[in-house]
Amino acid sequence: ADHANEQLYPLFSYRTGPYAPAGIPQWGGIRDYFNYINSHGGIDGVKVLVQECETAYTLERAFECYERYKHGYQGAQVAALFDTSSGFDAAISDEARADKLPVVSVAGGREDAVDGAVFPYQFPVLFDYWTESSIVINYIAKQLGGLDKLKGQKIATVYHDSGYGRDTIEPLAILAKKYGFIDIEIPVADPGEQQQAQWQQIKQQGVNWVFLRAWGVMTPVAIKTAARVGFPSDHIIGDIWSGSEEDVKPAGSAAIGYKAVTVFPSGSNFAISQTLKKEIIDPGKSDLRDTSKFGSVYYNAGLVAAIIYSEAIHTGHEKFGNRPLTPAEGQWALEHLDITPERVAALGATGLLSPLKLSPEDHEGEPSAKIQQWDGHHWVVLTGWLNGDRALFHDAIFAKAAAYAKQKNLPPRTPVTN
Amino acid sequence: MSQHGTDVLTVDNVESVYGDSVLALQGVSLTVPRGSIVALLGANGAGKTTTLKAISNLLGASRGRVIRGDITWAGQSILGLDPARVVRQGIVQVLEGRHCFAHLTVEENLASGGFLRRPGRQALRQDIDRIYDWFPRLKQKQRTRAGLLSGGEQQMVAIGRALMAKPTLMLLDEPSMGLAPMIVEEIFEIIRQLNRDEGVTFLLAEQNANLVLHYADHGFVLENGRVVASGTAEDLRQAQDFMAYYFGDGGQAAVPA
Amino acid sequence: MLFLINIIVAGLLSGLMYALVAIGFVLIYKASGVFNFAQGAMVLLSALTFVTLNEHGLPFWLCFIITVGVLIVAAVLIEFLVLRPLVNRSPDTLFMATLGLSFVIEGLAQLVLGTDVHQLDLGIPDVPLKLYGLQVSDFDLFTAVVSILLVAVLALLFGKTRVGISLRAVADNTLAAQSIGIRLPYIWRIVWSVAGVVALIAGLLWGNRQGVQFSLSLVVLKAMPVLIIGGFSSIPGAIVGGLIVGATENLADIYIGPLVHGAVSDWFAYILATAFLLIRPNGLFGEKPIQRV
Amino acid sequence: MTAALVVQDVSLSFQGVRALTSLSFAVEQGEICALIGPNGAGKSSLLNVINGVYRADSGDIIVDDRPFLYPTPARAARIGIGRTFQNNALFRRMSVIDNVLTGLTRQGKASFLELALRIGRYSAEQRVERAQAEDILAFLDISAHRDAIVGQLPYGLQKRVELARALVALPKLLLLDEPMAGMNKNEKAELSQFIADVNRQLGTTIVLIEHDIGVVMGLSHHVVVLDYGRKVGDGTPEEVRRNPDVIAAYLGTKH
Amino acid sequence: MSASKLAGAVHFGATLSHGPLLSVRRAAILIALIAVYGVIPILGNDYWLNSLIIPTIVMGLAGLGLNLLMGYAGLMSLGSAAFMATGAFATFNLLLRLPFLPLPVVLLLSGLIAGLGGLIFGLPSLRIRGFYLSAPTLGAQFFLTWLFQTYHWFSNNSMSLVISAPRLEIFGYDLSSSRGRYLLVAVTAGFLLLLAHAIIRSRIGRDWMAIRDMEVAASVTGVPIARRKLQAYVVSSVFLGIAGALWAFAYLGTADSNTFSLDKSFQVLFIVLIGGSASLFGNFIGAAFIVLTPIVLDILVPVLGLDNYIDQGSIANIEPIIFGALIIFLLIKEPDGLASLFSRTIRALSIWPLRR
Ligand SMILES: Nc1ncnc2c1ncn2[C@@H]1O[C@H](COP(=O)(O)OP(=O)(O)OP(=O)(O)O)[C@@H](O)[C@H]1O
Ligand SMILES: Nc1ncnc2c1ncn2[C@@H]1O[C@H](COP(=O)(O)OP(=O)(O)OP(=O)(O)O)[C@@H](O)[C@H]1O
Ligand SMILES: [Mg+2]
Ligand SMILES: [Mg+2]
Repeated sequence: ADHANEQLYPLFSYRTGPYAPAGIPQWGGIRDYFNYINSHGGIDGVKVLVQECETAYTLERAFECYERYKHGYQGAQVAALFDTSSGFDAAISDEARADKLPVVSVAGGREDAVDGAVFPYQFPVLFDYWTESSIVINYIAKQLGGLDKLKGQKIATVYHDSGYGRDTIEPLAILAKKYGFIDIEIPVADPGEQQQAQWQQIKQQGVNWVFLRAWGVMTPVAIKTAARVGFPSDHIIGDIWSGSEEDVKPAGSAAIGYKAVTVFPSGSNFAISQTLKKEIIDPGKSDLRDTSKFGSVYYNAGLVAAIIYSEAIHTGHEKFGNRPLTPAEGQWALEHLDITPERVAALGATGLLSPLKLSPEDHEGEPSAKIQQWDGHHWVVLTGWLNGDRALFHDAIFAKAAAYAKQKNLPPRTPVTN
Repeated sequence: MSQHGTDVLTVDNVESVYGDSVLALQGVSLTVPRGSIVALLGANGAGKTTTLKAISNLLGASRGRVIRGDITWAGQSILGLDPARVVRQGIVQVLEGRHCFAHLTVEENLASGGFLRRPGRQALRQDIDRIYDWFPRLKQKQRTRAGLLSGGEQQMVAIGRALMAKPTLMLLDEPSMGLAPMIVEEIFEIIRQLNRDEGVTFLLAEQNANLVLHYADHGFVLENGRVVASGTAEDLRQAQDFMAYYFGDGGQAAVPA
Repeated sequence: MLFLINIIVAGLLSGLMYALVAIGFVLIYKASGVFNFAQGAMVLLSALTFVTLNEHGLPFWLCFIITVGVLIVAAVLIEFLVLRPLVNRSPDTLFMATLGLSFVIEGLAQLVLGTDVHQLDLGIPDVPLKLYGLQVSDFDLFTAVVSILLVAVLALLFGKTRVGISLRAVADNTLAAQSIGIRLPYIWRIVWSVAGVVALIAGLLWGNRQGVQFSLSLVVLKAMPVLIIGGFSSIPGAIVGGLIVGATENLADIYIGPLVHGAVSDWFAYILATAFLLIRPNGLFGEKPIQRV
Repeated sequence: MTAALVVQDVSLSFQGVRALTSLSFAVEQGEICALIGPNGAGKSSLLNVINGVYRADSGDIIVDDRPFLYPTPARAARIGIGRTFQNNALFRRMSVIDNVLTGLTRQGKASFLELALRIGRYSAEQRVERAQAEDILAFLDISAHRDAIVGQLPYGLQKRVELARALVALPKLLLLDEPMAGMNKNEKAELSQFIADVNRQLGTTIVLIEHDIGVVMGLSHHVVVLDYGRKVGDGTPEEVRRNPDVIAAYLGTKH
Repeated sequence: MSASKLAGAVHFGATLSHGPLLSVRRAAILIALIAVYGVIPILGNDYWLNSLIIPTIVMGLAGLGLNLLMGYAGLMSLGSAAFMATGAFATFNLLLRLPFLPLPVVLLLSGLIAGLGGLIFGLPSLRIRGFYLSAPTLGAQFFLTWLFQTYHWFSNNSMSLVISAPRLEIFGYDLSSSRGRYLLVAVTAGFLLLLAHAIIRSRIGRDWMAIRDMEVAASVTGVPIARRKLQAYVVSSVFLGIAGALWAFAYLGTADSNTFSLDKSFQVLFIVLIGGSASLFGNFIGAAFIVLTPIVLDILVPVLGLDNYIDQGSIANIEPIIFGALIIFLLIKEPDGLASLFSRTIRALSIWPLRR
């Protein structure tokens, strides 16, 4: 029990395989931030102990990591688990419920888990794909000069044919019905290394806008193929997992003008980034082997996760005192997390992190994102924080949660004590 | 034993096992003098094949290995040498049971035997034609893939292919198996001819004791992985009781009179 | 109509890209009767090596030569450490060994060269030339020429030549090949080296399209049905198989996909390959197994 | 006596190359018929036609006075044709006893479930099969090797195992392709004795390919000689031996 | 020698003396039984049961399923995971839609449904041989996982396409604790092992091996080739299906079709070859190797303090290198699989007291 005074942060990483390029900068962001926090005494004096566990992005190994660390490590307790893959997030649901361990998924969890009454231990914070659809449609409308201009527009969604990719079929159908645009859904089989047919189809059908919900190689291939068939890159709007440097670089100049949704704007000019640069990166204490990744989209994604975690622990400290928190305390803290715009500013994360307020009923907070554009070297943020039409989906999502509760025969949640 | 001049091949007290358990050779020693024809006799399972494979170092394929003893060729140990190196030293084995390259044509099979010497096109052609002269049956089948041939034809291919390598020492494992009497005779005549005209040395494992002793200079009899008798072919042939006991050949020659 | 033709042409062209990967498999299959799963890892390794060197500012040709050197070293090591100890073992075992090998190569490649995504620009324009409305680019033409050249050269090299015959002899009956002095290590080193070069070419072309990253090693899965349709042992078969898979897969995605609510190309090629096999159990050009009794 | 096997006008060719040309002969019930001829004459091909491994281009096979239509190996096995092969066709990785038991497979009646759950007819059947297999092993004197892996036996013993596998189901017609290749005189004599015993005591009709003319003379009642796919001789061993065509084509002038 | 011997049957067999070997083997089996059903459930803690033992047994079962097909019948398959997925999704839907069925019945039915899948994808094996069989089996792999993913009915319209076990109980007894799940897995494995043993020792198993060793000879001998091949696919898929159901619900507690990817099929294949082709028990040794090696490597790193010397990224990539190298090493050193190492050890133990 030599770590009894520390708070355990189990990091289920993947540093090998096809997911590694997306993972490594994230772990850099997370580790660097905690490194920085710890060098200042920790979160309110409680140091964060990061234990990394390689999952190679497989479910089984993530499960093993979960079993290994769910009860803590050498005395250090887990207050909340920030998971790193949406598959695992969904899969661990039942066990986490049984273990009463809060599981946080930053911008990638299951939608119905926003209902804290049905999913007391799951926190799909910050963002979801349903809202994303709405943000994208709103953005297109703005380019056209108003939501009424959407009528008759052909908007194609080119999606990775997987659970993740298909997630937006339903909200887009709702949106299409509401605004009268023509919703064209085009699947691409994994891994998506060859899309000529799909893009020729897009061209032939006279599509106006493309919402690209790709993953991995599918993104650069899509961008390149679009250029081949002569579809304008600035009329493609990528999903948050299609909007990193790793996604566009292989596409070369074809990617110039390409746009994407982002919850983790890239850049190193945020105040916190500057601090990290001075204290961690420049002295060579960074986890990044290649520090050019500093300030990249994925690095900042890690940073955002680490900030949210620290803030949650901080929230808990205010109630329970400055000591490592238990899972139950972690859950309380998360449900009372409120990162106000002032707090964001105080953290030096203005522009990087959108304000976030959770409650026992709402485990997501107000989802928001920015649209960014690739200029050939950098992502340029085009907008401020955009909010989608979350109310439009509220009923559909909560109905799903209710159906889940019914199927699983879950008792209604006992009110959260304050 | 070396009344024939320089000993060329010596197998010295070789023990070998298959897997980790089966002790197939329990100390076999024999000598094959240069320019001679030596017969290796013995019942099923006596260890003839194992002995030949130990020499050509092809035991590995059936998970066998030599655990003791030494094998030398022209004074140098060839034990454990890469099989291709052994062949390079002029030792070529015809495997028991017609190991042809099934998907290659008869002609390709024969040609592959000659590659080792890197002959020119012309020379290769000549060598192949010589094999066809010996086995006219193969000429008719030159474009047939060897796997489709009859058993005896495959045996001819295997022997012909080994001859293509122009070995100085040839190890033949049951060459007569599956061959019609006329061809058997033919093969032994070829052996005699090569031995006489080109000085090729032969070590033959053969069931037909009478036949082989008719052509051989010397014989070794194996039983249970041991040499139980050896001597000149003449002596062995004369030892009628012995022959009857081991081979059921009461001395009277069945084939070639 | 033009749309349909364009779809088919696009399919045929991507089929050639699959064929490039498939050829690598054929070579090793021809020489050992084994399906070499590590070919995908070799594609990754070669492209990564090349692009890393290139990013360090080395000229194209030098990168190419050094990478080929690396691949030859890899071939020698593989022969020595894996193939030689496994000589005369069943094809299943060797197949598993190549799977193990793919772990090792992928791990090594990522360990030494990193897991980053790289851009690879061969500098060949990929803008359609609009020949009679056909969507064909310089890059497509280049790919087509390269794959056809490669097939021609390899078919000649491994056809009726001595190396070619020895190769097939080894695959047919390793023991007999040893008995007539064919040097297995030599044959294997040559074949694996050539397969490495083929992997490099495939890696460069694929890398140009999708960037150089781990997923390159997954093109194996696309090459597999190509290989099966063409027949494991036929170099021209790889091209024909590639063309068939490429063309039909695209059509299937567009015309069958909507009927079944999804993209079908991840399994379509395999079902197609199975259908082909039912008619020709050894692929279009594969060698018939011979078993006489 | 009725004919156990009639081969009627059978022709077979491979990609235009004739392996058998209008071949006809009959084997009487209870006879041992030897097939001889030079290498590649078509002997093994003929056996392959008789038990359905090859399909003849034309001609008929008549077994027990009934035409054997659409022959396949499975059907041949069912009507009681047993067979050994020239290139040992044993199940190399199985034990001797399992190889022999496989020879009995088609007589089994117990269903899959009975076997998997070891119920019903399982144990009775098991007992009978074992007994039959053990008998045949004892008969061929290979009981000592019953648990050995066949692929590791010396060639000669493998031949015997193969014979055991073919014999165990007590076929009416037994086709043997060079069963004595690779054996020495003693062993050949012993095996000849077995074959003669089987023929005499079980009444099995036997067609046998053999290159050792001594064995053929001693064992067979009837000899058919093939050359280039044609019949060049047919008669008693003595008749055949004196036939000049046979001498020229096969035996060589020294005989 | 004469045929009269045929009448007076001479029986060997039991008289052949493997006396000491047998008794040692018996003792080993007895010890294993006690350990599996007595000691482990009592002593094993949650981590051991959940993360190490349960997955080992379940993967061992999957290996057993493939081994029946590949090791015994000699038929290649690269699509094992697809049949595991079939079993998993079948179990899910049966439990969900036919709630009155008891768990053992559900498992059996799921196995049979997977078996049906095996039958369909096994049909091409009547014409296709060798490595070409990778086409239909990979077809199964990709098609079936695609099917379960694309048609949401299979996952009861769950949003994430991840399904979770509706209930895990047997006759009112809750099995959802790690001990309960362990017992479910261990008992099922015990039954299936017995079944497999019976099958391979019967005519069926012999016929499979005959087909594997030489198909032509088998058909001449009278083996019904087509029926036996299809039976092999069915039996193998039944085993795989049950293993898949256990994997999903007794181990992970959930399933999504990504769990049953091609990688999983390859893992099953590794288990067969590393454990020992044509062996029953070897599958569990192979499974232990496959399941435990990555974990052991991962745990060893901090224990040995290696993380102070090498960065995490390198460690993550060294692990597959070691894993791959170990596989190659085992293939070279243990051609018959770890099972033969194991039985050699037992044999050594059994003659050891006699040696003095
Ligand atoms: N692969 C193998 N594994 C185990 N034992 C083997 C193997 N091959 C041969 N043996 C054993 O080695 C011994 C010698 O066999 P070998 O093949 O050398 O005999 P042989 O004299 O050539 O017999 P034959 O005349 O039948 O060919 C035999 O007892 C045999 O059982
Ligand atoms: N499947 C096949 N394809 C092509 N040719 C074949 C095939 N089977 C046999 N042959 C040819 O038919 C001829 C007769 O072969 P067969 O095996 O019947 O001869 P055999 O009389 O048994 O000779 P041996 O005594 O050498 O065994 C041979 O020339 C052989 O090449
Ligand atoms: Mg021998
Ligand atoms: Mg023959």
